[in-house]
Amino acid sequence: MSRQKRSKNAPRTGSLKTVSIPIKGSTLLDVENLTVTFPTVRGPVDVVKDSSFRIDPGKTLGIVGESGSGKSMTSLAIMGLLPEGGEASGRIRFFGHDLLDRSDREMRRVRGDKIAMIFQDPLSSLNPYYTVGVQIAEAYRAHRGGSKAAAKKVAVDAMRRVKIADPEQRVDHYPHQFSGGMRQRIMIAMALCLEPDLVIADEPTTALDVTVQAQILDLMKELQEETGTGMLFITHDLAVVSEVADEVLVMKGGETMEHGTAEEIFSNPQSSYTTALLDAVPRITDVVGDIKGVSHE
Amino acid sequence: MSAPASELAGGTRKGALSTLDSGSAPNPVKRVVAALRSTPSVVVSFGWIIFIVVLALAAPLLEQITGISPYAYHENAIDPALGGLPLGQWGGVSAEHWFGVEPGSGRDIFMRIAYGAQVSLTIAVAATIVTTTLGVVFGMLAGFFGGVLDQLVSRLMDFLMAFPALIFMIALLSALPAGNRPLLLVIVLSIFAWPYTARVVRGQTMSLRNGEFVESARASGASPARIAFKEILPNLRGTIIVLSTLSVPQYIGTEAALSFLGVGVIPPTPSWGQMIASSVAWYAVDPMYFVIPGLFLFFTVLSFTVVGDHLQRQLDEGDAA
Amino acid sequence: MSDTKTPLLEVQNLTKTFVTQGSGAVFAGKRSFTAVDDVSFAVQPHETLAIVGESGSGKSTMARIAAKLLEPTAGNVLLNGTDMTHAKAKDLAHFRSKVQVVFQDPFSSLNPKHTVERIIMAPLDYQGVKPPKKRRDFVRDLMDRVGLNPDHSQRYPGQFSGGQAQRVGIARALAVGPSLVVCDEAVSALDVSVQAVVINLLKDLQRERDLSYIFIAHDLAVVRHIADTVAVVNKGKIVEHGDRDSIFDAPQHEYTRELLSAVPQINPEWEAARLTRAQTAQKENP
Amino acid sequence: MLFYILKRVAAGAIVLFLITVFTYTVFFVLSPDPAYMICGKTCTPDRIADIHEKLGLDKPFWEQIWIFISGLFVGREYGEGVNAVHCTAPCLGYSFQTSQSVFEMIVQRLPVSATLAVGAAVLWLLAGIGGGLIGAVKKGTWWDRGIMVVALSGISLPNYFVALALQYILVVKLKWLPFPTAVPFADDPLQWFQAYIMPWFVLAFMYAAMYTRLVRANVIDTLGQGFIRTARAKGLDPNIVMGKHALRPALTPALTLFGMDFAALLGGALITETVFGLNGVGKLTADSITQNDQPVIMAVTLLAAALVVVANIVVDLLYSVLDPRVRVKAQ
Repeated sequence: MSRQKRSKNAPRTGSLKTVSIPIKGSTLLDVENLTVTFPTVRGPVDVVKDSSFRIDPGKTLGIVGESGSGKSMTSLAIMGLLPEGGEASGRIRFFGHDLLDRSDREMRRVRGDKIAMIFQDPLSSLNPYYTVGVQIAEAYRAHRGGSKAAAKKVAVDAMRRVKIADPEQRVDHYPHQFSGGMRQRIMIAMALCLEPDLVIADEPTTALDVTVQAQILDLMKELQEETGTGMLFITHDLAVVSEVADEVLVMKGGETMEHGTAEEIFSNPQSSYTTALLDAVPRITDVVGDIKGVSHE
Repeated sequence: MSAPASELAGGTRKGALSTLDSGSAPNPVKRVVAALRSTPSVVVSFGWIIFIVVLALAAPLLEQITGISPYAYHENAIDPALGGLPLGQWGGVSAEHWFGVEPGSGRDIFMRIAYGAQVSLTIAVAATIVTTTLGVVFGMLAGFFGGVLDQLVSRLMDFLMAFPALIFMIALLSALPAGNRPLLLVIVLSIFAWPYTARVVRGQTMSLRNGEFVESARASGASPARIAFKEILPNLRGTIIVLSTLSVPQYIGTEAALSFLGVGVIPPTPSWGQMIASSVAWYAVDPMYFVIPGLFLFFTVLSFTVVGDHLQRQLDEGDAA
Repeated sequence: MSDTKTPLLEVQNLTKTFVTQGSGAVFAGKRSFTAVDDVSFAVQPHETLAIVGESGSGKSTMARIAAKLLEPTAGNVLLNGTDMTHAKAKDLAHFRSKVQVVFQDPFSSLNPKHTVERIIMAPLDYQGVKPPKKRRDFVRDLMDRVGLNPDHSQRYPGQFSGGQAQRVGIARALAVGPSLVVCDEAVSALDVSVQAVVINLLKDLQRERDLSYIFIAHDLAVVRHIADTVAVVNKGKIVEHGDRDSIFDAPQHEYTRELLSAVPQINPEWEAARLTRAQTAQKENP
Repeated sequence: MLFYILKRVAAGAIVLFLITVFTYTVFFVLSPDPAYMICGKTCTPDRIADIHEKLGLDKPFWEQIWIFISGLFVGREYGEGVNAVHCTAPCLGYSFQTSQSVFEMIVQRLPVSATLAVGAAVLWLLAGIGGGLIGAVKKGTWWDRGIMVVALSGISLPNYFVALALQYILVVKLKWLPFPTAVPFADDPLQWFQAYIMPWFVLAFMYAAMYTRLVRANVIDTLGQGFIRTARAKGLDPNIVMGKHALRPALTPALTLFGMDFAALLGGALITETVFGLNGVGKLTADSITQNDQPVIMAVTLLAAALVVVANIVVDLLYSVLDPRVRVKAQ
């Protein structure tokens, strides 16, 4: 956790509460010229270069790219959770407030409460030593306070919302007692129990079987419709993006290759990289012959 | 089909970040050596180890040159009126006796340190060779073949590790006839220490055995013996080097402790631990007598540990060491 | 010998039961679970059989038994009609020269301490076969064929990207000139663009070298691109087995239908629009 | 769960039995005849035979083992008639050199070893966990480096050398402490404390060094885990992330080590007790070795092994309580 840009002594004035009060006419999330830099022995390297996008309430932006494209670093930069040494510059405006100016203390108020995150591997993302109930409830207690019993009730309700059968019993179970799909439901319950304004989902279905993936995607769409949450959906799978996203951003090697509505990207791609990626996706519908490879130079 | 060179992004194995800081030196051994050479503490430690090895090897030569035997009593260097305390400052440090002399007997401490180094290093290195060999053989057998063999070896290891090793070593050494003490020390140390090497080797072998490259060697038609020696053993190399480097200081320390307790190397053969033991009676009046062997012991154990620690770190960082 | 009626490789009534040991040591209880339950399938020469299923369906266990990396609890493995189930020594060596394997993770399936040349030569070395020409040239030719720079033969696996490493794995499988290659999730770990290239490579090699494949995968779309016949497995059993188009276009079994409907798809309307545009563009600028 | 415990106890009993046989073989069969030690310089073959009979050494090997083991539960007689010596259960043997039951000798000295072990354990746990945590949290800073250098010294310095140096500096040179003479706590608390403080420190320094390195490595490892990132993403306070999510997974594995180390110390800190003249089980062991009092050596070895075996079982049970993943398997 070392965002040098976010100084520990950042001014407190108008801090904590104002983050949650939208500035008039502002968007949910407005990222401008985001650049993420890591120091290496060969000098600093930009893993995200000059990336700009916005997300409106109830809408989903899909960021799609192959490994090393910088898509995950974009999401961690928004959360202020870049790995050691990582530094973000540019503007990340959340309801008009620049998150990059916030102190770590202020960011903690935002994380979990206003912006929640779902990770790829639900097993390693859950602490094996605590029951899932405790882990769902602790975010609630950290932000809203209240008794343990009340928080547990929140956890049970959240588990019911993500359609885990018998939540009163299951709330006291440990992560390893759940299947992969169920664990991801728990992660979603955890992310949604505070009704955040924005959910960042980083490859949330990659580790899952295809039938379970379909269930989880349906669940996420359903919950988003209910709550009107904005969503940043990160994936390598173009077909998944086509199913969930309103807008799509294609990344490669830290750079934005293309950005537009899902329909624009899929029906009329402008960048040759996007076209090549689309050509490379194997399809189950019909076989037109060889799928095309993508050249990487 | 795209051009084959298209994927030539370098070693994009762990994503963009690791590509950038791994200089992907052609030879992993060179990379480790280069990293170690740029670490001052390792260089100093290595220097000390070389110094001690040279001291041990050169001990007979030094004896000839100076004409001072480690066993010779120098009554002119001690003061009988004071119960045999060394004459002069700092425990009798002089041009003739560089580290002073032993109180009571007047034996030259420097020569005893040099010969003591010989004893300590011989025992520690011999025990390391024996435990590493036993540990690798048993660990690989148990980890590679599993089943009944693994059960047998594992139970034997559990049994030996449940022993209160130090107490038992002391008891055993005190019970056994004197005979060749250094040899006995090596045997006793090895009996109780090999399971620690074997346990690590076994664990690594088990995880390597489940690796797909072992399965692909089987699919290629390799016999179990070839898989063990050609596929698995090269991957254990780093671990074995680290384990043996870290064994040496442990055995030096244990030998010294046993000698300190009077069940190790038997006088008059010098040993650092034994020198400290005989200094107990004099520590209040002649502190140099325990400080010198104590520091030699400390620096030697420390140096081996520092080198071992850094080798371990290099092994953890680079996948190919 | 290779009569068209005799399948290249056939497995009959395979069952594999694993015994899982309890945690304790002395009087540990044992439990068993059946990973493969009475499964039969056959691969014809020059044909690709895909075995598709979700995690835990037993598909990898089937592949390993078919490649004789695992002994079945019951059932037989036949190569060209000869029972190889309990083949030892010479017969097993013959089997290994005919059946090779490409694994899922290109890195863990290549020994990190060996050079690419040593890895590619390993099957020949282990089987005591001399290459048809000079060692170095043989490796260079193979590397060139799978799309690797032959000058990199002295490099270590860690110095390659995932797609390149998988090509090394393919070159190794081809070294002994096999008739059948078992591909166990061979493209699953790769990025989509690299995956496409490797699939095409596999198809080209099949045409050139008269290869058969047993292609294990969880990705139905990939299977559609490479398979001739498809076996859908669930909980250790084959639930549906048939030629590719009938499985994809007219699935009979409930589970197959569920699996197919779960596969995410790019919006077909957008897709159609894009293809039309691409075609027009091609006509305009030939 | 009960079945699991019984299973572990049975396995432990088997290990102890094997250790008994092994130890007995070494001490009464392979090593020099203990009878010579007992009867001293003026010995006649008759007297030797007499002692052999008394010790039961004339009996077949397995019968000797049986007598020894049954002695643990019902006691045993050495010799017959008027000269017979009775050793009440649990009989670990009888020291003819001191004319005392070995069990009594050990029981008398156990409080000293326990005091030493408990005090040192408190110190080393505080220092080890604290040092390891600071090192991990401030990784790469001068704090971290300083702590690691001290820890490295701690594992490299022989504890008898530290003991001598400490006594020389604090007692001889600075005269801050009197020469340590152990007394019961009730007699003189200050003197009691002054006698134990240095041995506590010497032992704790060595162990704290090992624990610092272990805890630091474990904490750093845990902080890299996915669930720590999740905890941060929830907006939890860093202290909660550390104290609740990182510490438990990082420290639970260290429990095994602690159990073993503590048990081993209860069985006597040989070197520390000898150097500081503390009359504990360790000193008893050292003295019996010097005097070649074999029944005592054998008994303390067995005691130490038993403590390790018991600690092993206790640690495993505790582990199954503390780690939910193990808990479910054990049930």
